[in-house]
Amino acid sequence: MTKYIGKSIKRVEDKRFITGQGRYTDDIKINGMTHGYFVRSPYAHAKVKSVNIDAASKMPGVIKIFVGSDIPETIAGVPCGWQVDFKNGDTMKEPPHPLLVRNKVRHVGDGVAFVIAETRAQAKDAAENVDVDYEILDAVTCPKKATEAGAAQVHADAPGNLCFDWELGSPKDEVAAALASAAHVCELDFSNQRVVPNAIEPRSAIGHYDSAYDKYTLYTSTQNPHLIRLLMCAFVLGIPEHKVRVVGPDVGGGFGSKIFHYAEEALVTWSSKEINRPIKWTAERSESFLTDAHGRDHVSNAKMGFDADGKIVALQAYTYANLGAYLSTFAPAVPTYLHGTLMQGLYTTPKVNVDVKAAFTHTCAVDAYRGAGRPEATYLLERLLDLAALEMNVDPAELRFKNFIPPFDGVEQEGYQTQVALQYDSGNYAPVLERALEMVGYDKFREEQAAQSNGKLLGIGFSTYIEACGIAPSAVVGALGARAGLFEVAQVRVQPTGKVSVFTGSHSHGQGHETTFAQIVADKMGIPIDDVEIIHGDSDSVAFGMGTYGSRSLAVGGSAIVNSIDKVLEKGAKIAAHLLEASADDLEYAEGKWTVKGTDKSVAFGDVSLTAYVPHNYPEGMEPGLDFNAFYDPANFTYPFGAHVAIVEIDKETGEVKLKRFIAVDDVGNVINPMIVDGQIHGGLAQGIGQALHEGTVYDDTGQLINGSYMDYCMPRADDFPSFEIDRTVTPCPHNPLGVKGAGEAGTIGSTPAVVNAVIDALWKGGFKVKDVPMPMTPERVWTAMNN
Amino acid sequence: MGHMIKVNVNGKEHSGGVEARTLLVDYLREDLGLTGTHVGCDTSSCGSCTIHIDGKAVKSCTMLAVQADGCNVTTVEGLATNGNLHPMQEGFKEEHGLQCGFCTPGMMMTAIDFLKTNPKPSEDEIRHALEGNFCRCTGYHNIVKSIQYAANKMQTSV
Amino acid sequence: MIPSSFEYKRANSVSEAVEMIDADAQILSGGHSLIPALKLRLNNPGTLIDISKIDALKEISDNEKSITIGAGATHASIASSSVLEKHAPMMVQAAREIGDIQVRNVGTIGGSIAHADPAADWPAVLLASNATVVIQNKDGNREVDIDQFFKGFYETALNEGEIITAIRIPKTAANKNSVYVKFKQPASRFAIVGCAVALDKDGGNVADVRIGLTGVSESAYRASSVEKALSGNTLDDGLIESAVADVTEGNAVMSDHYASEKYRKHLAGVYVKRALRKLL
Amino acid sequence: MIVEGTHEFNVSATELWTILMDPEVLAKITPGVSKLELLGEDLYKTVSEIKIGPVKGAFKGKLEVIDKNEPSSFTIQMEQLSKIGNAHAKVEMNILSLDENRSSLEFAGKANLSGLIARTGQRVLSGVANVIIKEVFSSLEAHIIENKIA
Repeated sequence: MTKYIGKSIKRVEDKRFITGQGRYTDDIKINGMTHGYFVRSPYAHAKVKSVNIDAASKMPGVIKIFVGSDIPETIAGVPCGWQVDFKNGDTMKEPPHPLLVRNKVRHVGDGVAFVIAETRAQAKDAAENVDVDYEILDAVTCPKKATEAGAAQVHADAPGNLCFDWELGSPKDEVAAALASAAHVCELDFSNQRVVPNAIEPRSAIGHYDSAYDKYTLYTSTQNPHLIRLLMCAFVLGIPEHKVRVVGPDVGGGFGSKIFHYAEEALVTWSSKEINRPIKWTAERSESFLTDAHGRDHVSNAKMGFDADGKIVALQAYTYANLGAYLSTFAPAVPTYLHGTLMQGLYTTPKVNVDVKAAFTHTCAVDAYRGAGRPEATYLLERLLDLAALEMNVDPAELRFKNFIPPFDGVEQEGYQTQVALQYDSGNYAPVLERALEMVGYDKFREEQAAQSNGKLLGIGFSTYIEACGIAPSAVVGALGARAGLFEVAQVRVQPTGKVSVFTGSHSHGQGHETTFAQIVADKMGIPIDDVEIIHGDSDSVAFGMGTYGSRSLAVGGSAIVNSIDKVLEKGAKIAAHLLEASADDLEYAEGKWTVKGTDKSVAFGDVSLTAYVPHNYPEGMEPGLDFNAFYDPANFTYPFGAHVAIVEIDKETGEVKLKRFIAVDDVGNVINPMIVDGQIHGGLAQGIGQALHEGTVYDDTGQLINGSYMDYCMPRADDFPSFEIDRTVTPCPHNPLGVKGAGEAGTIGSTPAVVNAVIDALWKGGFKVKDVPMPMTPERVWTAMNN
Repeated sequence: MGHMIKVNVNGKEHSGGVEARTLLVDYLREDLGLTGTHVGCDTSSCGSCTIHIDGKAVKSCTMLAVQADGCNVTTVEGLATNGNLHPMQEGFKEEHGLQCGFCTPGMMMTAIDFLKTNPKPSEDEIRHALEGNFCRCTGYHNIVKSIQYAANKMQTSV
Repeated sequence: MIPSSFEYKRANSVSEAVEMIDADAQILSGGHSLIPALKLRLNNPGTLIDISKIDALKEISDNEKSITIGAGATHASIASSSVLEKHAPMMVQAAREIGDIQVRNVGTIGGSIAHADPAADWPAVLLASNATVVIQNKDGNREVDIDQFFKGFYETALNEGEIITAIRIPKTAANKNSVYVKFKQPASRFAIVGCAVALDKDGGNVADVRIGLTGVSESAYRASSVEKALSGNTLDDGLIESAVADVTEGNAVMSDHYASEKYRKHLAGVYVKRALRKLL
Repeated sequence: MIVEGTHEFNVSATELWTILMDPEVLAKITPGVSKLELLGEDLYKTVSEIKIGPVKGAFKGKLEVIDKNEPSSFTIQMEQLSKIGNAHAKVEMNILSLDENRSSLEFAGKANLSGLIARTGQRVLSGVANVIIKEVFSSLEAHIIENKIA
């Protein structure tokens, strides 16, 4: 019996946000606080001949200006947290990423000087007067072109701009042979364009060195304060970890971009000791465009072969992945272990090979953005399936049903071993598509489509996806190149009065942990939800944590909480047994009390907790207190899946695409709070659809990001979407105590190809048999496809 | 410093000196400590900084503090009265219209002004009314429902 | 996000404002073109002269032969003006297409046309409406025919030291039968193509037509070739189709990463057609 | 930003060449440039104030005349730096003799923009290019007419 789990409990965190009392980093003020502003490179690639700070230093309010050469040699650059080596075993190229550039800038926005002044305005005024003399060099922005002969070189020690090459799956010759004997081969050349995460709260960081305690505090807009502390202390500044407190207060959205350790965090921390005053830096939006790690940016070629019955016989994928100018924290993992490993999809494809070349370019770093690698893999697979269906003139839904992996629950039946390293935990794929077709009214839609005659083209697109999330097993990720463990930590501290404080390493920045986690605790402990407080985001109060990304909070962080609760209840039972003068084995725990089975003798949770802290009448030899933590490291990733269907209408005269309907049926395992899960799906859909129709960076050939503001980069708005139609099936995860999978990224992963496929379908039905319209599918691009 | 201004913010008179170039949003956040109004962009696009001036929704990043002299300003902090949430605040909570909460104050301020001129809006009208406010978390789906909730609530309470 | 320093002066009347102007001063009306540029420091004037508190500039008045819109009237007040809805519906339609609620609440028509953004909505509508721009300077008032007002890229007939005080829209039969349609740049909300048409029919024939286009070229312009092709002829689908062939004639067509020259030219034709069809 | 254009003038090709090689003329026809200060052979320091629409900025930089091929072609290489962004341009100028009293000037080149103006100005860049081209030709035209009369 659950009172809270499975219910749409309203969020406890909302009150502070709707009353304007949220506390984001830029809202924090510290006595004596100064303000920092960065001088950033206007060029993508240039030698820094000189930096003259004389005039700027004399400006009102200026306290200090740091340039690259002011940073001691003992301070390392920004580290990368993942290592993927070359196929031949050579070590990945990992060029230094200095906190401030000394000799050479490698992307527009590279930090050249850091100006600290009494006010933000003064810092900005002074930064304008720092005079930097550059010698401009040629730049390269496309990952494929970067690897070609004669391309401008980003780093001297990465020849051909190659960071690493990588391959996974069946031997290439076997795949080639299977493709050669296929009845039909569908081939597609395409880009998965670069997008900007654009959390609405710009990044912000406050460094505060307190000489009284010889201790640093960093407030930063991050998804994982402990990870930032670890990276910054151990790999950058070399200051002892126990002397650093990192706080991730309320964070205004992350979507991946706030996972990573950024130079600004280390700089404000280090410089606050240098000037012995706190320093706040908050990015302007145009700075965010230039320096927040971007997402996607793959250039690919893929071939999928089918036999005469429409069964997939092989897949070969080649991808050039853009890493940008420097390696961001998780960058190497994204196009490899989060991308190549998903190439099996939901299908029984017997031969799969994926080949990736990762390249440096003179652009902002690319790293995990909502879905991270999995959207790119899904896009590749699902585009091929719908296109193949058009080419073979078969139904795209039927084609999928024909190729789905049969159901397996991971308990009675074993997990499904793919050709590309992963073993899926549990899956039942046909029902999500069946349900989606039912919601669409598929047969009726096809009739309507055929009858369409108003100058508009109607199209339908499908995407059935699987993803790997709940990012962890430390041993697995370690074997794949992660340089940190990816477990999660929870501490359940029962207060003497029976109220419960839960400390979690899963930072919440919109996901609603303060509610979802409280639901779990309240139900498992049989206490009112108001008696539970979820605490996160402060390395001084939370024992440890790995943070929030890869849809891992509930599956990994939530499971850690469950395990802590188990320990609390186990000890509680012993105390209760003592109080009831019974054996612990004879007790049962329900609704907040221990009862001797078959009797009405019971003791309430609050009495047990009080006894634990006032142990006057107490089991002999037992420690007082009721406070446990647990480190949870799961056995496997979790594998949510789903079916997304888009219906679009194209205006033939202008090429405008209107998204008429969007149907998503997702299976994210068990659901703790349906309202919150739905909200996660909605948000994910909007980002995925945004990529299909609206968003995408435009770099010119000199490396300028020419749509680096909201006046040019098209952020999706409310009127770009219909209301979403969503539903779910439930296939529990067999390997974690909650049976949950993960919902944070599913919407983004599934939606992009569904929309693009719908546009392509509309075009084909209108007589325009194009294979691809590059994303974002702007009106001009669609119009061009019809008028070439 | 600079110009003396007198502004009524959330029913309280404030007076003080501001530099001519100080944006209203910075005055509210830095000088008055009303940090519920946020800054999300530098091109007057995102709407996170939306407040009311004399009852009308305005982007406080696109107005100088000196221009607010003599005006009545309402920020998100002024929406609840005597501890009772405004129906719009209630709507956002009931319908899960927020996730990270950063765009929420601006979103609500715009929506409240919109409902004044259009108390019974259609879904399309609500979506159109939000063209000056970005949300990256919710996909707008539940924001629309939140505003519908508030509209219904405000109708029945009249 | 912080402008460079400047001086700020508030004017209580237009005459006072005119007296305050010098070469390094800029007029601040709604500020929705100016303040974004100040924040990015693309523009750093020495002085801002704030005319936004001059109530006299905000009125919309209904006169016998025309409607006078104060230069300080906000887009929102125009969007909700019943007199404009009746006599020049395209004005109301255009006002509703500008920016967003917050921008419309503050941005003013005078500020917009003084700024003369090549993709702003008002220039197209005012060209189609045959408006008159009323300007004040130290010597008094002068009036400029709208056809002489927009001079080029961000360039108008305003001289240094002058302030727009009002725009007059004549109450013509054509203005009563007018429409504004727009294809937006989805990020900025500016027009890729904005087309305003005011058209009077005598029976089935076009008696009077004025077509203004914005977003297409470096300055808003009248589609004279289309007007000529339509004049005196029977308005039907065939005529519309043939009339728009040279819609960009004589005007350099803009291009950017979102809409190329070729596509923008195509859209201009499509949107003139769409506007005309609404008036069939 | 691509800048290209052609214009005819009522002077001979050699006259046009001479006119264009005069630093004062170069200063006059280069958009925004108020002064050219000689730094070395064919190399000038420029001071300019550019006002285009909402953008107003003081630029400083260099202008160099290279690849001189009298009287038919030369190239202008320019660097303009400012707080709001920089422009680096290379423009080939071709003088074509039409008859003994008439010639045409054709130029084609590219300006690479960087900094804030590159990020925020895209929407109106082709307008800017047109303005610049018009300005060059009209200033040159004006100079020629002025000097003919004089």
